[in-house]
Amino acid sequence: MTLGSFLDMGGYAFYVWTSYGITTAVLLFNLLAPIVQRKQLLRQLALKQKRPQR
Amino acid sequence: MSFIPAPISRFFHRTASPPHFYALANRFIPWLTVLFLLLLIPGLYGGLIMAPTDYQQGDSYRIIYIHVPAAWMSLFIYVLMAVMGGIALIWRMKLAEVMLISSAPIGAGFTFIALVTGSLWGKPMWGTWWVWDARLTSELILLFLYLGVISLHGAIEDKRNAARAVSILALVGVVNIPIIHYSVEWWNTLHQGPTVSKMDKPSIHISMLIPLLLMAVAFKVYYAIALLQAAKLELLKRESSAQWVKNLLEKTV
Amino acid sequence: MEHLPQIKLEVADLSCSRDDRLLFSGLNFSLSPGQVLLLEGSNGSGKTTLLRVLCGFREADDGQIFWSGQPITESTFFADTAYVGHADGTKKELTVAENLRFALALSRSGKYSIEAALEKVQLAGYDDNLVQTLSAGQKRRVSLARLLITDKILWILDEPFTSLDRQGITLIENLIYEHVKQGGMVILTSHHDLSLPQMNLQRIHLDSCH
Amino acid sequence: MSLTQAFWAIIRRDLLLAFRRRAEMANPLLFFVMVVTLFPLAVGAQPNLLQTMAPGVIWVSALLAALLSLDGLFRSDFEDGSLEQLLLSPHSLSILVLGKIVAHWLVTGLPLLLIAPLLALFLGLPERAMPTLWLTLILATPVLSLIGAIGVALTVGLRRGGMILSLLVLPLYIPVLIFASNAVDRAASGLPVTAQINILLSMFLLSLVLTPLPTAAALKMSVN
Repeated sequence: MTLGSFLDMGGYAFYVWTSYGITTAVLLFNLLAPIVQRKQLLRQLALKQKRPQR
Repeated sequence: MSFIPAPISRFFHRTASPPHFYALANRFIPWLTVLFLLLLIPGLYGGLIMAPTDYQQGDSYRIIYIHVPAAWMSLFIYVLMAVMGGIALIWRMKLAEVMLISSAPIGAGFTFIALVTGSLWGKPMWGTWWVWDARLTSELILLFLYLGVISLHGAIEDKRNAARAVSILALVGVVNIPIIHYSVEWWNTLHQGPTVSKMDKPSIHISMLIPLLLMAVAFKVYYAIALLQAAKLELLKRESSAQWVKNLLEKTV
Repeated sequence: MEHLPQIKLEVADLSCSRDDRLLFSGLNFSLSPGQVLLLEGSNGSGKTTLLRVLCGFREADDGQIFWSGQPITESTFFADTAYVGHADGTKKELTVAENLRFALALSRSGKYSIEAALEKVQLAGYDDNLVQTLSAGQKRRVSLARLLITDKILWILDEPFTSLDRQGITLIENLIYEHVKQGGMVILTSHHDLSLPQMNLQRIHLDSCH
Repeated sequence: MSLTQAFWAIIRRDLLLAFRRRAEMANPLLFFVMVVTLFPLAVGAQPNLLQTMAPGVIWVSALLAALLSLDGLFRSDFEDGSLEQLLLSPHSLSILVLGKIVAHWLVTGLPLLLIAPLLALFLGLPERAMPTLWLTLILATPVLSLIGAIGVALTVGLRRGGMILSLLVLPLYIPVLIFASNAVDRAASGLPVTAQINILLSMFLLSLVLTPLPTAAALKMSVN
């Protein structure tokens, strides 16, 4: 089996690879979004803590 | 918690305390990620390369390796959310509230994937992007249920109230899911809708089945990782003024 | 109003926060028949929140509330407690008498009849007026009449003096005095100082409860 | 001050209130008629087409009318403090809430029965389907009120609860829609409908037993 025929998916390349692509995108988003937001939150909280307490 | 033996109850309380859970999550995430890759890579290899081409559907059937596990996950996560909701309502456990809320977007994500891949799988079969097939229709309704949970949580300002509301909603939803599912299935046979549920045939070849199961377990592990990440964020948001968060900040800065 | 002597409201180590801000913590007090508790504190100090926690509308973060030695959810607390809050709890499309009769259907009847209670709060003859035709002060009096027609031991009053004139304020003070003398209990918040002599009055200042 | 007395007192009070606000109460009914009227204008007035669509059109409109009327269920009680008084009563809140739902159904669900023959006439639904249409309305509109009550109880404290309410409630209405419109459809073709009616009946009983508790819990959350 060649790489070309693998990518071609028996003529169904568009359907198969779009499916896998969208799945990857959604799963990555749900994984990375909380990480990015947490980093931001931690940065904000750290800034708040450094500021002198009222 | 009177009917749970004291040591177990103590264990739960310790694990469920936010700082302890946060540290535990950090410890588990790398191991889970390794496990996920160990399942995903052979799953994908088996599904996309090893498994033979289907004599009816050609290679397009390879979409089931994500469609079917995603559909399973969408239901599994909703049921789990209802369980968390029950725990949150009965024992007032904060961690259960956090887990419930953190699960919702992940579950909605899987439902969305199941819908889109179902549509992409169906297009070459049916010649149209959307048919009112029983499974797709149920998934669509499930997506509405998830969106209801997410928007209700977003609309209520007080976080404890929001968690309570969402717990009630998840429990009501989970009672309704089987009713909705069977109504839709019955409605579908009635109107002679098309069905291509490959999974209903018991004669699936073993070389096709193994990658499917691998992918299903891989998705479960992914859910665990994503859930821990989301729960960490939610805990920080809720407890931002607690002492353990301050200690954490001092350590990182 | 034959109340057993062991009736008592006890609050132990209560704390409550709102939007991440601690309102009060480690709050302890107890209230016996014949006592009045006045909650003081600046705006936003958690007076209303405390009252709502006592009514069971809101959950405290920590601590317990006991009624006659039992947690309130397992006691007769809700049968024994009346609440008058910012909202009157009356239906504006119903008449005064209809509103009061409905309140009576939900709880034990007290020693005042509807007519007697209306006379007491100086609303005699208003039975058949729709509540929406009353002034704010008169509406408040209707909710006070509700206290009189039902048999409740503990009155929880949130700012009962707002929108009342001098005469109305004296009226409430007298009602409170009478209720307490007969073995009732009252918890209230107010900016106005109670001008009642020889009353068994406790004060809690919420700004200092941290 | 027994529980039954309190239950009837609530129904009586809410009916009286509905009578005093009768102008408002007619709105969902008018809405029901309006929506049904729109369909022939949108899809064309061919009798065959209308007749096949009639059960679905009537039931979708009934669903939307029920949804529209839901907002009034707890809104005014929440705003004027009556809800707090109910919560403080020693009676089980679930039962009191059930009283409110019964009153609400009598005012908003029952009138749909009266107007239904007119709509059936508009859409050319065969006469033999009328008894079934009535029966489905009697059995299924209470289910809509009962399930809807949970949604309203969850959203009554929100400033813009309306949109969220429909998102929460409409998916849960789907089984009712499927079986009720199918029953009417079959009756129109002269087929037996016992199975559908039995299912609707069990949905009614199930929701009668299961919904008051979460509604009460949700109201407590909203008052909080």
